[in-house]
Amino acid sequence: MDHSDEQVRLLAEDGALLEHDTYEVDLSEDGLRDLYRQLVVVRRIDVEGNNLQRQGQLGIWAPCLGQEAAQVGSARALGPEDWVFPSYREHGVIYVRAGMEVLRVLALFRGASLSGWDPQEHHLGLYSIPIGTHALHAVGYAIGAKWDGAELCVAAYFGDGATSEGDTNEAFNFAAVNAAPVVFFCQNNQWAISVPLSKQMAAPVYKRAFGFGFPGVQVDGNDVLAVYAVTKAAADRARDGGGPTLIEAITYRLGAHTTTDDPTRYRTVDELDTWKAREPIGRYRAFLEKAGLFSEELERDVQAEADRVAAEVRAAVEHLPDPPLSDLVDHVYADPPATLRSQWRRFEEFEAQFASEA
Amino acid sequence: MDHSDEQVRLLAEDGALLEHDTYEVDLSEDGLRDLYRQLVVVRRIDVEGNNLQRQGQLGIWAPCLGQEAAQVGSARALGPEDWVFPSYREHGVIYVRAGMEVLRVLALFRGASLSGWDPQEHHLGLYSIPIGTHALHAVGYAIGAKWDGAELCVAAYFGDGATSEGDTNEAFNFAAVNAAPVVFFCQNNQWAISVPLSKQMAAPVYKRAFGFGFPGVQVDGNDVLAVYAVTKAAADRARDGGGPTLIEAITYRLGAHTTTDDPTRYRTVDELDTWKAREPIGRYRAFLEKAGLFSEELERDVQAEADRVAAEVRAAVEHLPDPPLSDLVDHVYADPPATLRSQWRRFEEFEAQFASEA
Amino acid sequence: MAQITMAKALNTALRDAMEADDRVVLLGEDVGTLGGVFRITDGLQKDFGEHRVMDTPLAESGIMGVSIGLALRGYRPVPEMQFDGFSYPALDQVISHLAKYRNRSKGAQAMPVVCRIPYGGGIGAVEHHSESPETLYCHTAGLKVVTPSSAADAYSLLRQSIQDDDPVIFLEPKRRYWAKQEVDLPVATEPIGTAKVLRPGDDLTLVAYGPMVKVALDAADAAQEEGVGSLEVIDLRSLVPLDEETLVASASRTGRMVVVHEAPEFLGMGAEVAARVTEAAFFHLEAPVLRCTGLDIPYPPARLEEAHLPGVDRVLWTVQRTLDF
Amino acid sequence: MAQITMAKALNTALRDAMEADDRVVLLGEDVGTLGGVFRITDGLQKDFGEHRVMDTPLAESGIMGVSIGLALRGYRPVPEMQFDGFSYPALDQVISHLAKYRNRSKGAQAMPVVCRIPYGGGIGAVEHHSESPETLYCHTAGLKVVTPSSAADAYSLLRQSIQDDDPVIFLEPKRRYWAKQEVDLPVATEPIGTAKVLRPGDDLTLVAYGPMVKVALDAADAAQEEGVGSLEVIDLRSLVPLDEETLVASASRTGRMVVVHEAPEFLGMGAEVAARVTEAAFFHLEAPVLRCTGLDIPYPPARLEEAHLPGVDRVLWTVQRTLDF
Ligand SMILES: Cc1ncc(C[n+]2csc(CCOP(=O)(O)OP(=O)(O)O)c2C)c(N)n1
Ligand SMILES: Cc1ncc(C[n+]2csc(CCOP(=O)(O)OP(=O)(O)O)c2C)c(N)n1
Ligand SMILES: [Mg+2]
Ligand SMILES: [Mg+2]
Repeated sequence: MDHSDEQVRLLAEDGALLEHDTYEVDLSEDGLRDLYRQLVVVRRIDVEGNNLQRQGQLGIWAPCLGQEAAQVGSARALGPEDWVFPSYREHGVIYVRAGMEVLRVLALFRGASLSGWDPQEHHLGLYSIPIGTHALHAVGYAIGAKWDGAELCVAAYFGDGATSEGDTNEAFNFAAVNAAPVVFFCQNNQWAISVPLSKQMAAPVYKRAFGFGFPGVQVDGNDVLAVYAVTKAAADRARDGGGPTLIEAITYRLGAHTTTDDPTRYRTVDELDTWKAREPIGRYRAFLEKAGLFSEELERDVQAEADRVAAEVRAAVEHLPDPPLSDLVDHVYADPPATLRSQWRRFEEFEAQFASEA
Repeated sequence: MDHSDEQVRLLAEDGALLEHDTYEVDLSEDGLRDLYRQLVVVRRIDVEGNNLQRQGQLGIWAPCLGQEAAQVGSARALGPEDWVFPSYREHGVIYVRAGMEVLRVLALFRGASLSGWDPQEHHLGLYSIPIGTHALHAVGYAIGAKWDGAELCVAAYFGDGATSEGDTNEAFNFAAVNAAPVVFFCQNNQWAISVPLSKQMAAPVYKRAFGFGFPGVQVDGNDVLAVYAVTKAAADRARDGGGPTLIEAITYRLGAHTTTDDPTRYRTVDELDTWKAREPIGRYRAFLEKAGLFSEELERDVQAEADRVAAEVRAAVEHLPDPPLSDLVDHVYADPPATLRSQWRRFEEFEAQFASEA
Repeated sequence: MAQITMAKALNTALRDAMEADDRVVLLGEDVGTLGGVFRITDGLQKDFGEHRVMDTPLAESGIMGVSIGLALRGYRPVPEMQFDGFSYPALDQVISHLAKYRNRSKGAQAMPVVCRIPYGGGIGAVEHHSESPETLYCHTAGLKVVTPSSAADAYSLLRQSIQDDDPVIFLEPKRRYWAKQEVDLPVATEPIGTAKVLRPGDDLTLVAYGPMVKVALDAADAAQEEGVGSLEVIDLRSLVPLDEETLVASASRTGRMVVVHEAPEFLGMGAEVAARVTEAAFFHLEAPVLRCTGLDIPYPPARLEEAHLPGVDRVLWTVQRTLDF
Repeated sequence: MAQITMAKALNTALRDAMEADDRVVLLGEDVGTLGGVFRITDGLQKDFGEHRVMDTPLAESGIMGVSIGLALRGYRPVPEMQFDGFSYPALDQVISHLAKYRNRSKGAQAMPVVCRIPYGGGIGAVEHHSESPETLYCHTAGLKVVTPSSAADAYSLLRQSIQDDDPVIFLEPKRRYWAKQEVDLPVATEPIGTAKVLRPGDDLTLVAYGPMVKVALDAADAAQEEGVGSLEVIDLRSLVPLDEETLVASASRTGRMVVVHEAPEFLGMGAEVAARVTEAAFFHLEAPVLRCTGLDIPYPPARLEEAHLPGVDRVLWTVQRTLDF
C-alpha cells in the first residue's frame, strides 16, 4: 500500500523541487544545509548502533536506517516548547531534539538503563516499547497543556503496526473529542516485524483520522522537505487550537526490525532494492546540488561531524559502567514500602558474603 | 449529532412510505403485520421488566424502551443460521430470535444466573456487560465460519459509547483485514449513561468504518422498515463474501440507563419530549394504517399476545427458584482442580452445620 | 459530631483536595454531570468546572493513559474506574507504565495518580460489578494499594493518597458507601502503611480490610458473647505498603491468626499475610494462619453471593478450626 | 534417543496437534511467515496454510477476543502472546471472558483456548521482555496455568493443554528454549495437575517451576557436594491445578521447604505454596516455608537482572537460612 497518488511530495525522486499548492518550505539556506548534516549524522549514529551491538557492546539495536527523513524532518518542525512521545526507534528524533542525549538511548539498548532520562528536561517522553500505549500519554499531556493555555503541541511517534492497537485508537478519539494539540506521526515503514501492511490494515493509515473527526495527511516519508512542511503545518494548527492531525509518513525500514531479526525470512530482495533506490539522503543531497547549496566543503564538514559524533558514541558506550546494584530499588518508589526495605536489607546481607569473600 | 440528512429512511415521521434508490422492503403483508406484533410484544416485555424490578422480583433492569425498531428490525433481517452477539440491552433481539428464551435474560437480571444459555442453541452469544469486548467474539466467530465456507453472517450489537473502547476498534480492524462476514450494529441512542455523544466522539459513528476500510451506513433507528432493509443488505453482503458493514442506527433511550439510573440528572425534558414524539411503534402503526394493513382485529390480537407474553414472563420470574449452591462450582471447569474440590468439601462441611441445626 | 457516610467522606476529601491544590483533577465515565454512578463526585463539576472534573469517553485504558500524560504535565489526576470489573482494560497502562514510569526515569519523574475503584460484592449487582482485584495490583511493584473501612479513614487515606508522589490504587468498598460514622471532617488518621488494631484481643488475631472489617468486628463480638474467645481485629488499611510489624506483633502475642477477604483464596492477600507472618512469628504460632475468603470461582450471580462471601458464621467457623488446631 | 531443544519440542507438539485435529489453529503476531520471534511456529504456516497459522494485526486483546470467537465456532485456537510483557493488553478478555465463559453458560460452552506466552528473564532482553505474570493468571478462577521445564514436558503438556476443554495459559520459560534433552517424540509425561519429584532428598524440599527448575537442581547438587544437605526438588509443572498433595507429602517428610521463582515475592506463587503447605503440614515443619524470588521491583535493566533473579548462590543461602532456623 503505497498510495503515491495521495502523498504530499516536495522533492521528486531525482531531487527536483516540486510545487505544492498547500505546503512550502520556510527554511533558510543554512537551515537546508543543516538538515543535510542532521540526516547524515543520524544515519552514522544508527550504523554505530549496529556495530556496537555486533561487538557485544549493546544487547540489541533497533535500526532507523531509511527512516531518517521522516524522523529528522518531523523533529525539525517542532519547537523546544513542544513535546515528543517516542516509540523505540526514534533515535533520529532524539538527536535532533536533544543532541548527544541520544547516548541515553544507547545506554538503554546496552541494558544499562530503562530510559533513565528526565522527560521534563528536553520535553521528551521515555522510550516506549509497549506498542501504541504512549500515544495516550501524548494526548493526556496535550489536554493538560491546553487547559493551562500553553502554546505548544505534542507529537506522538508510532509505526504502522501500532495503528492496530486499541490504545492508539482510544488516543485518536480522546484527542478528537478534546481538540487536543497533538500531532500523531505514523512512520509507515511497510512492516511490523514480519507482518506486511496488507495483513495489518485494510485502508491507508491517514484515513483513520477522518473516522474520528480530524484531518489525516499522507506524506512521502523519504522526502525530508515534505515531511518538515507537513509536520510544521500540523504543529501550527495544533498550537492555534485547531486540534489533532494524523500524519502518515510513507517510508521503509531498510534494516532489520532489530539486530535479532532476519528480514530475509519475510521480504524479497526486489522489494528491498526498490526502496533502497528511494532512500532519503541521496535524494536530499541531489536537491542541494540542484539548488546550488551543496559543496565539497559542506560534505567534508558533515562527514567530519559524523565521524566526531560516531567516535563520541563509541567511546561513551564502551566506557559506560554497569549500573550500581542500588539502581534495583532506589527509584521504584518516592517512599518505598517497609517490606521492600527489609527485602533489600536481606538482599544486602546475601551480597555481603561475596564482598567478604573477595 | 442527529445527521438526519445522512440517515436512510423508508418511513416519514407520519408513517408515509418513502422512496429510496438503494433500499427497499421485501416483506409480505403478513410479515409487515408480524413486525408490528413483535414491536408491541417487545415493548410489553420491557415494561414488565421495569415492573418486576420495582416489585423486587429483579435486581435491576436495562430498559430498551424506544429502541424496539432498531432491535426488531435488525433481528428480523437475520436468519436462524446467522449469529448474534448481544450486549446487555438487546431483549428485543433475543425475543425475535429465540422467543420466550428471553426469560433467560430476566433470570440474569434477577440475579439467578450469569446468562446461563447455550450459545449454540439459538446462535446467540451470552449477554456481554464489559463494553466493546464481545465485538471481537463476533469477529472471531465470523472468521472461523468463513474458513469453514459456512453461508452465514454474524451481527455484533453495541452502543454509541462502545465505539470508544479499544476492543471495538480492534474488532473493526480484524474484520476489515479478514473481510469477515460481520454486521456491526450500533444502536446510537444518544447517551452512554450520562455521557452525551458530543463528549463521546467527534464524528458520526458510521464514518468510523471508512477509516478501517469497509462501508458504514447511518439509518433512522426508529424506522423499523429502514433498519430491516439496511441490515438485510449488510447481512446479504456479508454472506456473499463482501466483508463487514457498520450500521449506525440513530435512536434514543427513552427510559433510564437502568432502573438504578436517574436520567433527570443529565438530560432535559425537552430533549425527551422531542424523542418521545419520534418513538418507533406509533410511526409504524401509522404506516400500517396508511397501507391499509391495520385493523382493529390486528390490534386486538397483538394486544392479546402481548398480555399473554407479559403474564408468562411475570409468572415465570415470580416462580423462578434460587439456584442451588452447587451452581457456585459446578460449571467453572470441565475438570476442576483438586484444590477447588477440597475447598468445596470444606465449604460443604461448613454448610452442613446449618443443615443439622435446622 | 456529625453522622457521615463513607460516600460523603470521599466526596468531601475530593472537594478539599481540589480546593487545596488546583492541579488535582478528576476524570472518568459519568463523574461529571452525574457525579458518578455512586455519586462520589457529586457536585464537583458544578463547582470546579468541566476540566477539573472531566467526563471522558468510554475507554478505561484511555482514561489511565491520559492520566499518566496529565501527571507528566504536572497535574495530580484522580481517575475513576466505574467498577472493579471494568478496571481490567486499564491493566496494561497500570502495569507497563503507571507502576514503572518513575523507575524508568531513574526517579526523575513522579507519577502522582490516584486510581479510584469501587470494589467488592454484597450489593446484589449483576456480573462484573462485584470483583476484588487487589491481588493484581498488590503484585505489581511500583504501586501502592489502599483501602479504607470507615468514613474517617476514607477521608484521610484519600487525602494522603492524592498527596502521595507514588501511584495509588484506591479501592473503595462499595458495600460500605452508605455506612455512617460519627466524625468531623477534615480528619487525619494514621499514615498509609500502618495497620490499625480496631479491637484488642488475646486468643486469636482476625485480619481484614475494606468491606470485611465490619464482618470481622461482628465476628469478634459474637465470639466474645458465645465465649469462643477474645479476638483481636486488625484493619490493614493499606495492602501495599503492608504493615508487617503490626501483624507479626499481634500474631506473636495471640499465637493464632485468620485472614478474611472477599477475593478468591488462591493467591489472595491471605496467602501473603500467612507466608510473611509465619516466617516472622514461626515459633509463636500455635496453629497455621488460616484463610476465610471467597471461593476460587468467578464471582457468582447475586442470589448466590451471600454463600460465596465470608460472613460472620464462616469467620467464626474458621476461627474455631484455628482454635481447635 | 535424540537431543531435542524445548523449542523444537514445542514446535513438534503444535505440528502433531494440528495433524491430529484440524480444528487446532494458531494465531498471533509474526507466527506465520516468520515462524514466531522464537521460531516456535517455524514451518507450520508453510505446511498447514494461512488460516491454520494466522499472522494477525498487532493487537493482543484482539487476538484473545478473536480466539474466544473461534472457540465458539468449534475451533481449538492456540493464540500466542509474543512476550510476557505484551500479554497485558489481553488481560480483560482473559479475565472477563476466557476464564468465565463456561461458567456463564452453565457449563454448556467449552473454551478450549491455549494461550502460549514466552515468559521470564535471564536472556539479557530490553524492558517488557522478561516478566513473570503467572500470579495474574493463577488468581483468576476458570483458568489453568501450565509451565514446563524440560523438552519432554514441553511437548506433552502442550499436547495435553490443547486437548483440554478448559482455557490454559501456557507459560514457556524462554531462557530454556534452547536447552537440549534426550527424548524421543511423541512422548507422554504425567498429566496436568501433577507435580514431579525430580530429585529425592531428605533434609529440605526445593519447589520450583519453569525457568527456575534448572537452578533448583543445580543448587541441590551443590548442596550435596558442599555437604549442606540432601535436597528434594519438586517441579510444579502446573500452577493451576496445583498438586498440593505432592507438596505436603514432601514437606511433611523433609520438614523444610523453600520456594523459588523469578516473579516478585509479594503475592508470588511462593506465598500460596507457603500458606497451603503450612496449613496442611503445620506440625511437621521445623522451619517456616521460605521464598527465594525476584525482588519486589519492576524487572530491572539487563545488566542488573542476574542480581534480581534467584541463582544457585541465593537459593543455597535461603536453604541455609531454613536449615539454621
Ligand atoms: C503491545 C506490544 N505487543 C507486541 C510487541 C512486540 N513488537 C515489538 S515491535 C513490533 C512491531 C511494531 O511494528 P510498527 O508499529 O510498524 O513499528 P516498527 O517496528 O515498524 O517501527 C512488535 C509486534 C510490543 N513491543 N508491544
Ligand atoms: C468496560 C466497561 N466499562 C464501563 C462499564 C459501565 N457501563 C455500563 S453501560 C455503560 C454505558 C454504555 O453506553 P452505550 O455503549 O452507548 O450503550 P447503551 O447503554 O447506551 O445502550 C457504561 C459506562 C461497562 N459495562 N464496561
Ligand atoms: Mg512498521
Ligand atoms: Mg448509548
